[in-house]
Amino acid sequence: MGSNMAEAHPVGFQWVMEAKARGARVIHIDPRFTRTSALADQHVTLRAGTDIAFLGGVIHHILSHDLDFREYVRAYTNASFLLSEDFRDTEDLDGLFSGYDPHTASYDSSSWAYESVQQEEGRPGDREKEHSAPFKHGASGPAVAGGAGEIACDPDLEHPRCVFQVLKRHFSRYTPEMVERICGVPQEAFLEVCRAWTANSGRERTTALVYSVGWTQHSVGAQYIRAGAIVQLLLGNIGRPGGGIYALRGHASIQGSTDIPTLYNLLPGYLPMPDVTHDGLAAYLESVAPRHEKGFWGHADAYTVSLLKEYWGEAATAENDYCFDHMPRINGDHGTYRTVMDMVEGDKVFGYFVLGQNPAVGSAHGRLQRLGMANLDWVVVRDLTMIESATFWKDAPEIETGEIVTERCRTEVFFFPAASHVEKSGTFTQTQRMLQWRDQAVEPPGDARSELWFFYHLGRKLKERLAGSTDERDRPLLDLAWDYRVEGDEPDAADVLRRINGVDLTTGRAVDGYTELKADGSTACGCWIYSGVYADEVNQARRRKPRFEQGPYDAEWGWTWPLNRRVLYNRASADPEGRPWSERKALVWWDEDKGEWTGHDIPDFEKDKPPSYRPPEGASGPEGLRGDDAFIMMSDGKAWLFAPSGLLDGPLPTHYEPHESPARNLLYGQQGSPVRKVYGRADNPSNPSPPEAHGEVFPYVFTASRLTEHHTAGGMSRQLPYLSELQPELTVEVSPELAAERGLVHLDWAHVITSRSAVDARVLVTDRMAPLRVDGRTVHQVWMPYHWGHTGLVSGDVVNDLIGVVADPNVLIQESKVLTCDVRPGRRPRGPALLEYVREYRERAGITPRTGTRIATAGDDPGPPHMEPGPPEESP
Amino acid sequence: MTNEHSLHGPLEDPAADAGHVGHPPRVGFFTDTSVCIGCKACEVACKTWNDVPEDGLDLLGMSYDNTGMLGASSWRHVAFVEQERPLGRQDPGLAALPTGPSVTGVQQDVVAEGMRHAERGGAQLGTGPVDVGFPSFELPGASTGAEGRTDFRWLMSSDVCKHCTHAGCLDVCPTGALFRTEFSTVVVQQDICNGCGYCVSGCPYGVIDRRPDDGRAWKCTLCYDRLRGGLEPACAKACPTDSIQFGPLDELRERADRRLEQLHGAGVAEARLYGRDPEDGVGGDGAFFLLLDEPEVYGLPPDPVVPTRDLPRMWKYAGVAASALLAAAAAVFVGGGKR
Amino acid sequence: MGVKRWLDAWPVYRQLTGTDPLGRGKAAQSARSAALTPRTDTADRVADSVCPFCAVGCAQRVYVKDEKVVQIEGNPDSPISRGRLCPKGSASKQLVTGPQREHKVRYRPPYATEWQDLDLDTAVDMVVDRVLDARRKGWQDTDESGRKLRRTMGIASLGGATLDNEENYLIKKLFTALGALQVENQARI
Amino acid sequence: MSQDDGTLREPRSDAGATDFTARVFASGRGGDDGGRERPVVPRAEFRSYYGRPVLKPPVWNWKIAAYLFTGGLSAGAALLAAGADLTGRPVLRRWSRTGSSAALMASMYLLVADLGRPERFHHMLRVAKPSSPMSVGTWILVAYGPGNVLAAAADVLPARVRATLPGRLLRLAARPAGLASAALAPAVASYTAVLLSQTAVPAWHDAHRHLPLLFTGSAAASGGGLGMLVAPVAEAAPARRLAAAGAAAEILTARAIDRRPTLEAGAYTTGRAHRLRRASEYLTLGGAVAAVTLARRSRPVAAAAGLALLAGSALQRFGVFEAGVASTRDPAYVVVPQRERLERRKAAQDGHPGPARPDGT
Repeated sequence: MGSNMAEAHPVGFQWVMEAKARGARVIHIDPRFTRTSALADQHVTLRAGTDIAFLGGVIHHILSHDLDFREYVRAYTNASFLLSEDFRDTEDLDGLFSGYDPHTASYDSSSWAYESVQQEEGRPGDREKEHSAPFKHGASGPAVAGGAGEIACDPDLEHPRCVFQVLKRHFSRYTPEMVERICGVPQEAFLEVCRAWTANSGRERTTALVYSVGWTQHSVGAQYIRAGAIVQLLLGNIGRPGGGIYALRGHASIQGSTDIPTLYNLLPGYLPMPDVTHDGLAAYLESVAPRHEKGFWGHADAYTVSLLKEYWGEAATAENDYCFDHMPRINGDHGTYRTVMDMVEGDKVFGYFVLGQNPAVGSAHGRLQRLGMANLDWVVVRDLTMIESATFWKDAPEIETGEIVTERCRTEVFFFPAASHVEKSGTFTQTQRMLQWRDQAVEPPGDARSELWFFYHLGRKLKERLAGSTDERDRPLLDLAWDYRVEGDEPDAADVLRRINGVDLTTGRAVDGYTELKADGSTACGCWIYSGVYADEVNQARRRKPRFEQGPYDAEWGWTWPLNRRVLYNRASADPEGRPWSERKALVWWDEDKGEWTGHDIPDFEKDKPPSYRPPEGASGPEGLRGDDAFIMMSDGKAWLFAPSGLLDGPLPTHYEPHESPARNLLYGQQGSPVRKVYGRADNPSNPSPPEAHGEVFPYVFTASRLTEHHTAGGMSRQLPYLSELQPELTVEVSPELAAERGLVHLDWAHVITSRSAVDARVLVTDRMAPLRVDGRTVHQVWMPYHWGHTGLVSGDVVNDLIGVVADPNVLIQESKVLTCDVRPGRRPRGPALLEYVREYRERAGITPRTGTRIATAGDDPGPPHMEPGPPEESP
Repeated sequence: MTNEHSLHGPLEDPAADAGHVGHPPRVGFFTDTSVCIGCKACEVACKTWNDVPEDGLDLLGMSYDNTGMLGASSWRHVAFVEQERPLGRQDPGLAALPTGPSVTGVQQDVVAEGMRHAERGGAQLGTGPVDVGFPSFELPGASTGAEGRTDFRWLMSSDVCKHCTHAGCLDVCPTGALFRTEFSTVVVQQDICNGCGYCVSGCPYGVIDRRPDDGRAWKCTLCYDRLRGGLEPACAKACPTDSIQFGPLDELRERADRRLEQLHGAGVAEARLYGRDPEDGVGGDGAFFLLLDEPEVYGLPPDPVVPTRDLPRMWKYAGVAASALLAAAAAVFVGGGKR
Repeated sequence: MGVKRWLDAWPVYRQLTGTDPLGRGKAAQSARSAALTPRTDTADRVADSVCPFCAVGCAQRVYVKDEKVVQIEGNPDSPISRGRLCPKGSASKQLVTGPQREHKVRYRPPYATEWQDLDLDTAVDMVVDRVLDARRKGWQDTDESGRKLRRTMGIASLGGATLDNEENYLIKKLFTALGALQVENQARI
Repeated sequence: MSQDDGTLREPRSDAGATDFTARVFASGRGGDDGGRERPVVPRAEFRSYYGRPVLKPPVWNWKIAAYLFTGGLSAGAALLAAGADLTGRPVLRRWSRTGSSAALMASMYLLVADLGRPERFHHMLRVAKPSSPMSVGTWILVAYGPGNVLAAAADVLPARVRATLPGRLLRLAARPAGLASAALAPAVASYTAVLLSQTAVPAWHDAHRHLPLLFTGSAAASGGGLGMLVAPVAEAAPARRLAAAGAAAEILTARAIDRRPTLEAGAYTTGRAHRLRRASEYLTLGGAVAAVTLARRSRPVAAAAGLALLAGSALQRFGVFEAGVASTRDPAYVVVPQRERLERRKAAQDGHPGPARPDGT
């Protein structure tokens, strides 16, 4: 679901085909029939943006037919834990959970806690939503204060306030009929999926779930994944061979750039970026790893201090909190869309580095991106080729409309040619967390240089320039440990990787894993989860032992974090006593004779902790984990069916309509996510959705994604003849029925319109697109690939111009997988007429900057529209 | 070295028939289209290895196929066919949806209409740019009120030179540029070819073509250079799902038979092998296929025959005609006296 | 002897004297064909690499001859990809060696209508100046309630998903030391 | 050609499908027709890949069609020259020899110029391939050419060279050379038919029985026509007879091609091929009738008839060439006959009489 694996990850799809050849059943649930569907056993056509309703239906099916893997659920999830009496579900509040404040459009999550746990005092207020969730919690360590202690539970799962029963009630109305009415999926097709999924899960069988950005790019994206996780946990498909949830990521090292983040809210290893409330290391650590919680976040002090030692070296001492105060503090949303809006507004952002990325084409609301860049002092673009983000000042579409005038555009642009992947060494982290080292093959041509070269020398020159400065604000730079080994003038990536791995400062040797890290300043480590990649002073990511020469888990090819474990939480592949659930599905198990965990994979558990282990009173951190607490990163050792904290939009996934939807939410009065992040501003208008009027102006559901033959914004594919000839033009795919309704002709021109812009494309009328019946009404969906821009061998309009910015509050990822649109035959107007054309559409739909910003639609108090500060109410 | 089946019919060992002594086993491709995901890696891997030029940036509207045909500059071509038909027991998810009639036929008609007016009827595809243009007339049946569609399947298939046992192109080549290699494959030697163009018309599959700017004929070499180095051809190596399988032909045939049986067992009754049969008109293909519909649906001839099959007969007719000419010439002087 | 060699080079002669009377195989083989080898055989070295497109992480082998990349193809040893590549991965050689690559630093001054050339070192120095300037202009010591911010909002960065871990590490580290927060990449897009 | 819709359908899961993927239309398939007329009468329905050709149309251009003519002309004239030589018709001999040689030179030019790599024309001499009519033809021309040119050279020698020793030797060799050339001329005239037939081009291959006679007839008609054009009436009787006989063979064979009950015959009877060949028939018939009537007396009529025969022969060659090209552009010519053949074979296997192939192949 939410993934077009055959097209976006063709080589990975070989394993799906291999599984199919061995008898696996492949089901593809997607708004359109893709190359993945063509090879699947079953394709389910679903309305974009309704996956939670579908998955909720599956959960309902499982629970109402007692099809869950009960022993697994009881042992490894929090199903039995009792919730606080203060908790109110969406069933009680018409789509809202307890703690909602319509004025700030945010939740006070204190009522979502377990019964016996005293939650920290409520943290209401708008600021909460201003933060990306991992800011608080890293990847998997949201706090349950006292998680290490006993939590009230009902092992029979019958207490009305136990998570299991709460879950059952929460999804009680997600019936097959409701799924059909919301998703447009006929009941029989839905039930077929339920039957296949449940029949192929349990002791003897497992089912894998694959998703990609078809799930993440939604205003409720995090909850999509939660819903998938709940299904997989109920069916016992996590931590087991053939099970799991696969997030297929789209870029060579996008996993790496999240692990070692170039993200504002994270430090390496999912440690949060310090927040304005952290006025010292102790306060920071208390929020990252509160005492009395279980799990490996308990050692966050060691990870953090080691990172600070790597950053500031000698200068970081116990006395100065290891230079903790050298770090800048966040206090709100500093995500890329916020930043771009600040660029447009002017006088906030002055310079912009664009590194191997093409926001003028590849980011949502391309217009905003280009207008933002045209309003800066300077932009540095580093790429292999001349991309749209470097040439906006002379050939952006806004030149044609008159919004950017080259002679009046002040932005100074530096284009630096970048080294390609064969012209530098280093590691990529692929989608299953595996680091693979690349050897340099040749020297980069001309002025082309690696990012490593560029930033190393930029840093070096900055330090030289500021040498002798006494300004306190320059201290962090001057103290910065920047002494990486350099060969010629190229920094040695292996040395950087070794420092990321971590070094024991007392011996000077690389550490073998994060368990060796210390909080006393005696170790330095750039990213604790990568610790072990340089174990034994060997670059483990460079290992290339042929697959023919090793076992099924290929432990000696590359290196996977954490500690080369290939299947996360694989302790759950054995029962609480440490025996495999079945011989067929054995992965790791407890070897009583040797007194250790063993198996095909490296156990994701303390090697010598027996299944029967029970922690002593008061133990916390790793020591607090029981021998059957398989989920070792969780603060209570259990997988969370119900998330008592950590999410800003509710403890359970709930079906909300997308921000732009043709349909009213059939389940609740609350239409969309009540805490979604809207940016109500004149240059970011929304199409109206029920209960707002005039949705009929944009009657169709729009979704966009990739083609096999191109790569994202096209910088690495539209310039290549061999790829461009395979998909030479931007197209829009429509169903025969929509083609008839709008008079669209195969191969002729059409244009797609939203309140943001209109784009041209050639029409592909195809049976692969089909209309849906949603609550008695026919709904058409429209699809476009988004790879085109105005430069390259093949060019076309920028599809991202159609998309506005609305985000998931947890992660601030935009909702670009579903919006509404109109489609018309013929080409769009050009030049200034385009602006006028789109304006007329807005007028017809009654759109103002307020449209879509009054997000609370349940209850008596709708709250105010959530507008951006700034000049009010003018049409862009 | 020649035998009665040198020109047509089943031939056990084409390489030996072509004078190779102590040669390696015959190799080829088995393309199992039932697992093709239409990614076109074969097309790109082939072009990358063989330095084949780009051959046109035209949108064709043949579903996702913008290559269109094999040709001098497309040695692998992935066909895409959208059909209102079921595929085995696959559920295309259309049941109970508010669908109208299918457009698969309309899609075909629109492109076919463009083809009619394109260079060489569209056969320039694969060799050079072909502009199908924009639809020029009202489309038939675009919205006739027929029943709603419930069946759909999307077929993909990677086509390639068949490396026939009896190769029309090779037989007619007057320079010996085309020759049968020790692997029993058929290869154009670019140092020899003088671009006479005969092979283009000799091929019953429409595979080989002449590059306009270069003047020589080009087609798949089954990566002759790689084979000589013990490597697998580039397309087969790249193919993500092993739809393209490379190996000794005997093994491939066995594998294909097993796969066919498996698919039939799984309810895919429409699966069939194409080019597998040594008794067929070209003596069996070195590159053969498992298809899910009739060959012509993929643009393949349903029953190709090597033109050489009729060669002795054709020379016989020519001999008769030549004799008649000679006789007539003699007669006109002998008869009738000197006037 | 010369005549013999000349005759031997004539396929018709080989047809008459050899195993291939019909001239469709052995006899017709050219000298070039008889000596053909894959270009990977003559590469000076092979570098182990990884495909730069999506996140599957397919292993590549990069063949280099005379300091030029002559071929990039899958590495069959890989347990992830088994030597296979998709169309994008198969186009890696074109990505790396194609004429679309920019080899020179380009500079566009404010209000200019065309690119200019710029020396790499000078360009980096100019960026240093601008970083310091933007950092100063966007500097914030504290928030409205006096809590420590010690940051600059004047500099933003976007990118990382296509870069190496080591590169991302230096980028984050350097920007953090500069007080620049708005470091983002594709993971949030 | 009427084909029941059902017979082309395949069994299996396709029953009831309506996705015929291309349609054959009664006329107007020629790409040169320019106009985008709407297809009219559906003649047969069959399945194809987006109506795209299955085969590659020949890459040969007009030069090859022209060579078919010049080669035939050279052969016909060479025969006439030899006869004239033996029967003492000096004018007919001289101009036939010269004409034959000139046509041969033109042929050489046309053949080489049509190559993609003309500078490699000599690669044709690398091999001698019995399976390749072009290779066979090359060697025929190699044998045919020298004698032909030698004989012609002897006839056009300037007077002062005639007297020299080489000149005398040349004149001595002229007759044997001319006779050798004439002996090979029928092969020159007929091998081109095999050249075209041994292709996958449906119209050419399907006509492989008829093309040789068509081509030799056409060669005779053009050779005779040339004789009528260049020789005085008194010497031209054999030329007229050859022309008449050749024209008769050409016209009758052409008609036979058109009347074949196969789909491929349609390539000859429609479009541009049809128009060219109809004009050819008029010219050839006119020339032949004149040859046996007025041309016996009137030199101008003889010359005009000779020109008509030459033109008729040329147009016939262009017509045949065009028919072949047209039959590759339309997938129907490939798919329908092959599909029928399969159906017949299947029916035979199943023991049912299938739809019979009218021509019995």
